[in-house]
Amino acid sequence: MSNRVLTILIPIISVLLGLIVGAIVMSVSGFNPIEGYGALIKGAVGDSFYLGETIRQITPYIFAGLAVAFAFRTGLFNIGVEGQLLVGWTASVWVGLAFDLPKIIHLPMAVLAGALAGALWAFIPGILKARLRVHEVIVTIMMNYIALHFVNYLIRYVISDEQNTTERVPESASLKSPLLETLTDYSTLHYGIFLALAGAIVFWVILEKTTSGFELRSVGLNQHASEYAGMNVNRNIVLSMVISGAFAGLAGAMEGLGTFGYGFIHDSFSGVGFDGIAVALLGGNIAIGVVLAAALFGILKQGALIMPLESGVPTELVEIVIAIIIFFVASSYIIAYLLRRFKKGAN
Amino acid sequence: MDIVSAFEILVKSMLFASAPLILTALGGVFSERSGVVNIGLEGLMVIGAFAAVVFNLTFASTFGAATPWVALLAAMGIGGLFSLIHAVASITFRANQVVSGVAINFLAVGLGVFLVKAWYGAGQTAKIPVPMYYTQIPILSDIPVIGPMFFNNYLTSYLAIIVAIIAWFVLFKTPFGLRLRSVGEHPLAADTMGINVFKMRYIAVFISGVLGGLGGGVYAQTISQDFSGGTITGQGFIALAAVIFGKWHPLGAMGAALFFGLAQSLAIIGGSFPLLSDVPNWALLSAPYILTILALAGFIGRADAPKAIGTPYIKGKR
Amino acid sequence: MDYVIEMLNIRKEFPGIVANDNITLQLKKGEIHALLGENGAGKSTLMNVLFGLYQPEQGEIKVKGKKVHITNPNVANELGIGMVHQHFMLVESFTITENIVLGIEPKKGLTIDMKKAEKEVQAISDRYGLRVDATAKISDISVGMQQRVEILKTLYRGAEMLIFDEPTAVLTPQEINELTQIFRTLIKEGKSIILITHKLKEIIEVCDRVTVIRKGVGIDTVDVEGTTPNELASLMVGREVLFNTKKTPAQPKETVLDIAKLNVKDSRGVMSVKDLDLTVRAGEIVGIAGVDGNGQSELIEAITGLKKSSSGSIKLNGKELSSLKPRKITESGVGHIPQDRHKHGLVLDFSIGDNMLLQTYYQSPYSKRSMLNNREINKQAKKLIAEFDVRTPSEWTEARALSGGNQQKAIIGREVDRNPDVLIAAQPTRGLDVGAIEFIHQRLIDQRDKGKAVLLLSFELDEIINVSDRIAVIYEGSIVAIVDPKETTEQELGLLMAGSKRKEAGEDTHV
Amino acid sequence: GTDDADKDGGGDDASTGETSDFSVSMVTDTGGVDDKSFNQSAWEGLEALGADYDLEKGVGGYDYFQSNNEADYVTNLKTAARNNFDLVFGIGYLLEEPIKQVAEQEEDTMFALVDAVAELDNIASITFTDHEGSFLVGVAAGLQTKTNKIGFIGGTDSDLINKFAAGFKAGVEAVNPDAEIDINLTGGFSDAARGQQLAASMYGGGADIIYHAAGETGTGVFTEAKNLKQQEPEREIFVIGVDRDQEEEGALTVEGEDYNVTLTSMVKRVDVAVQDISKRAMEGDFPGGEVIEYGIEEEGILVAETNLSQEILDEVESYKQQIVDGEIDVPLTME
Ligand SMILES: Nc1ncnc2c1ncn2[C@@H]1O[C@H](COP(=O)(O)OP(=O)(O)OP(=O)(O)O)[C@@H](O)[C@H]1O
Ligand SMILES: Nc1ncnc2c1ncn2[C@@H]1O[C@H](COP(=O)(O)OP(=O)(O)OP(=O)(O)O)[C@@H](O)[C@H]1O
Ligand SMILES: [Mg+2]
Ligand SMILES: [Mg+2]
Repeated sequence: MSNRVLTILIPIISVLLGLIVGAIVMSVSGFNPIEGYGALIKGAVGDSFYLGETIRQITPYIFAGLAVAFAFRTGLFNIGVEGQLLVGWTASVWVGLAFDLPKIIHLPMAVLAGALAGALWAFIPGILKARLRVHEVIVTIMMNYIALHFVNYLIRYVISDEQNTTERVPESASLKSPLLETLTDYSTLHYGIFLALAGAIVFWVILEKTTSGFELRSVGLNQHASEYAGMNVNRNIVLSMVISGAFAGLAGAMEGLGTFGYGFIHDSFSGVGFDGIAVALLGGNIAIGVVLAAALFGILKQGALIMPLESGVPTELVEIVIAIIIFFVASSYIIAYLLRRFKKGAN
Repeated sequence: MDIVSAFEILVKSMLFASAPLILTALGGVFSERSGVVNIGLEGLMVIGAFAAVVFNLTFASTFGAATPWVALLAAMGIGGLFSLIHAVASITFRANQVVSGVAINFLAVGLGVFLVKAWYGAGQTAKIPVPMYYTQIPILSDIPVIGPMFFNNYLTSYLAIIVAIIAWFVLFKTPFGLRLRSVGEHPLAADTMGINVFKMRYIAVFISGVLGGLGGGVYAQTISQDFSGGTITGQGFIALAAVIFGKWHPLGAMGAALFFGLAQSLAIIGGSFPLLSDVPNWALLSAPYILTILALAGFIGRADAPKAIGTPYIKGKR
Repeated sequence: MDYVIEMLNIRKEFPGIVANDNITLQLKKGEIHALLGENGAGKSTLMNVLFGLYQPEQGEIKVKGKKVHITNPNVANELGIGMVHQHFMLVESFTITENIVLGIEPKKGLTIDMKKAEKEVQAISDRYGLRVDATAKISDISVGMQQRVEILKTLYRGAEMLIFDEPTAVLTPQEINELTQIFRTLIKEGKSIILITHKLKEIIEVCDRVTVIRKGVGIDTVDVEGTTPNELASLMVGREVLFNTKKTPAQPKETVLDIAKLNVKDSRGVMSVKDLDLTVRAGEIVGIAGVDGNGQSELIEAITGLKKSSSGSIKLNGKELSSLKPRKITESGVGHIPQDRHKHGLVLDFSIGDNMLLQTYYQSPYSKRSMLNNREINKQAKKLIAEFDVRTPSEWTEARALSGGNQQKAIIGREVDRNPDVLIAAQPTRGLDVGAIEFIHQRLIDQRDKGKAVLLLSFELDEIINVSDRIAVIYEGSIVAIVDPKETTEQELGLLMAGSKRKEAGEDTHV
Repeated sequence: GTDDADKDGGGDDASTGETSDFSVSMVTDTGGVDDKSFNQSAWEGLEALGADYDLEKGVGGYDYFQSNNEADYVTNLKTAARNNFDLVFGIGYLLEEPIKQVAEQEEDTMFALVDAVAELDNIASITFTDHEGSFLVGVAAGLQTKTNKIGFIGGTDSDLINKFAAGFKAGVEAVNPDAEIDINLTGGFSDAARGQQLAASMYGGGADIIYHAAGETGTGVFTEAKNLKQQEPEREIFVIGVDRDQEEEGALTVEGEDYNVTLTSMVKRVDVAVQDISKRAMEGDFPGGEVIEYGIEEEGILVAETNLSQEILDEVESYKQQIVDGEIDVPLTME
């Protein structure tokens, strides 16, 4: 069958297989899979409120996924999304609080600040890789921890005066949307989702439609040939990390200006950044794929929250189901293989 | 505190904090040397910690003082088995190795906590009845200054260093090691030399599971002494960093892990010295990470990964 | 009549293509049997089947009359079949000995007995006259030596039947001479050889019989006695092929490329281009002849800006290049057909179309205000594909899926179409069949006749002599002689390349 | 309930006497319901309540909502309210903003916030006088120490943790002015290795007692103390536990002898508070909009006896009294 069909079919089948195995796990551990998944569905899309929460949850996943994916497309592995997200979050809130401006200026400024901060945080591993060939994986991992401690310091001693949380950002810098909230029975859904989708489009345009995208992809696939063709490999490495970091920073801004509307001291990482790795790769590092993978993640994670209440299934089980789904999607080769076999057998 | 005892503490806490990282990093070295990326190290540690703690809780009465050691064996076994999931996905099913590794991390935490809840009715186990304790090495520990500094620690700290040396020997002195590395550098060439690429990679990933599990087991029985979702939080990623920092060389990885442990205890001890007392706390807390970056930028520089890393081997493809 | 190997009616399919269709090949004991065919004809595939890397869909294989199932290379090795692959199968970071013993290492206790291994390797290499430095790393040795290592690998495993897949494609004339010597020794030692090559002269020289395949189908097996290159060529291609490409005498004009006192360090920091002077004029082809590793690569990398020169000047139409970045150099009129098409020439995972615009994507009309204009890009790609007859399903096809020959045509098309003042062609026909070679030579000459300068680097002396208007001999990093191809012989060149002075060459003619 | 009768905080449900149709739930912070700390303590409270009033676990009875990360707080609080739990507890200061936000929308639901203050009519704020409890264990430490060196290891630098540190410091100084206190915040609650390294350096520097308020990081402190104890059983080396009675964490046996390095614990009876508020809600006097402080007097804060000698206990007792009588005013912050 044609590759086009396969590329659509495989993820669907992978997800189904993942759910089936998850069901088996549930029943062997004494839970009713029907109830379990019933609860999951309800908790994810059961009514306008849950739907709203799910979409809100998808928003940062899209940006985090885009961040990881963008770096991957240039042959770089950005494990630092977690940290870039935190600094982006903090910067956007800071700008939100520091100024008093009309919304048309203030909001964009705050969002941009988030992107900028994330970009800056990713610039360091980028430049180290480009100039000194230091492996970006190590640096980005280390930068995560530095971000955590640094951001907590900023929030407690610079942005607020020794508080656990900052002030709420004023309406002029907020992504919160009374409209969306009322539509979804007062969920925390905010305008961020539109930015996220726009971000996905920007991602696609940059990579597929612009000359720098051409360079970034080329460098990602063959540095020698790119150098031969007169591209500046080091410049592209830095650029890629910076753009990747900007997406991560935006994920943070969504939390800072939308979901929460303030910044607070973090005891540990949110995990969105690490999930972003899976989202990106499940999405095949392409824009539309990332959006879909993010949706999948958002649905599963959000639906998981009421599984214990509705069906007694502990949330951890959802982690397991997610893991299994990831395995199957990642192993799409074997599924494609089996599908072809099946097809052969059929005719 | 005086300089000598400061140094004593420094070395001591470097050794015990590094041991789990060393062992796990060595696991990473094996897997990546064979061409299989392993960012599932975190998950392997989790499952190892889980296995060791559960075993210790269950069989303390049976094995008495030997319990922690038998528990380590259990952790290694479970870790090994667990890593086979990664092997099947990334070697046989040609899954993207990074994704599969991420999945391992999800699965480990999910499964670990899920089972603990199922078995103990709580998301966190009780303290293990027979933990590991510092041990004074006879004679050696009596040497003035150096003795207490180096020879009064968890036995597992020495185990880690010994395993590192063994790993170096295996990888660089034995036929097995030569074959394993060849598979990571140029699998097709290895294939034409009659080496079973798939088998070698399976073994390598299995070993990484065994060592990752050991690392987790050691952490759980020496440091946390219980298991919960919060027992392993990021150590696996630090170990991954150590693999690269150490240029995929067993002794290098050991050095990197030790360096990190040292940086960490330096930051802590340093805090108790007046000259550093007015450094903001966040900077001290970040010091180990900053030092690592500086070390890399300063004198470690570039590292070349095994050539075939990350690419599944497909017979008949060039 | 005793055959050591019989491949009968072999069929091998790949998704979409029948690579081998009912091919029969029989190898006599003690013979050198050539396997001839165009790029993509199915030679490597057939040999990979014999070596157990691929399993045939049909047909049977007999070794010494016994039917065998060669399920993997181990089986082949045990049957005494050894293969020297087209693309070397060496672990760069290992030593020669490690590469040779890999898989059957001699042990001392738990460890590899390296001393023993090195002795054994040395012994075999002495016996067959395969000079290698057993302890050297692959990454540090010449291509020729790498090939000797490949041969040693098979001999170390006691191979009696050796397969050579395009062994000479990457060798210098000297190395080819050595190799033919080695063939003879091997035959003397009672081995049998299958040799894949595109070089018909070699076949005539060393082979006893030749099997010709075309597009996966076996055409014929003939005795080499009494065949001519032309007959073989037409058998292979299925049409007449004409050699030493027709060309009118050159009308050189003003100097385009002027290199003076150039010094370049190689990757290990050794000065490998020393005070080199060279000029190339408009309307001429200057061929650089030299043994591999005498600074050719560094010279070209310096001209194209891939490497910084330590001192000296490189002027293009009087404009200094040596300080410029690759892009500026390309823009100022330098075209470059790189030595290694897979490393530098192409982004294998890009479509052939994108590869066609690897240096020009950012220029109008292919992009406006840094937005790509895919319509223009594809138009251009289509044009080049047609013009340079690149055999590809479409401009969307990944470059990877094209044969080397077609990959090469794509690169040539790209570089020639930019119509550079000087075109640098480094081993442009390496690994290609006569058809493709003919085509490419013609293109270089066309460029010259358009009044452009062409700098040709090649290890194939007949290519140098046929195509060039002037030959510059490079030795240890400097040009030691400039000769006129019409009044020079391969011997003479060979000697110059080996570093001997010109007049000596005149006196003594045999190597 | 949704009818107007509940507007005053759902009291009517209770006044009708049918307590069994009262339902209550809690939303954990990211620590999770079995963090061996205040989440767990709160849950134990609800379970006890459920037993007393034979409530079913689940909707219509009592249950908890696990928050896997901060973004889940609002969702969980809302979900609880929308499942018509009459009373919803938010555990931990991190839920302050989320609970305000939700309470504004879900006016018909009663909310209770632990460890922080939110001024809304349908939120009861529950605070504990951690500083006073810390003061008392500080007194104990000040009297117990032989080396006059005492350590404090806290988690993330936050109001709450500073409250612990300040109270502890004051307590030590009250009884032992020349004891020096090394206060160190580890920036997190989940790094046992760092905790152990830090403890190693403090004990190595001569400290003989460490008070930890650092969750999982704190377990490293116990580990180090037990190691040292195991090597020199006669050495006096102690840890002061927090939140729950951490006696179990300190237990070890050396050559058959049982020892315990836990000197005492600053016990914070969140379970008591949770049951207390729930009952009041049932009986119709839900303290919406009020701040209810559980302190020593209310038995919301206890000092575990564990390893404390009688005379120290007596001293602690007298200071307890002085605090209750308001003779001592324990500081809330380091300044
Ligand atoms: N691994 C493969 N997968 C799919 N198709 C292949 C593969 N290898 C070869 N082919 C197909 O089989 C045909 C024969 O390939 P083969 O390598 O045998 O050609 P060849 O005669 O060796 O060419 P060359 O002279 O360039 O080496 C090619 O045209 C190609 O389309
Ligand atoms: N993985 C593959 N998939 C499809 N076709 C392939 C693959 N590898 C090689 N081929 C085909 O095999 C044929 C020969 O491949 P090969 O690499 O030998 O080309 P070549 O002309 O010999 O180039 P070179 O020898 O210079 O590398 C080509 O036609 C190529 O299209
Ligand atoms: Mg071939
Ligand atoms: Mg070829």
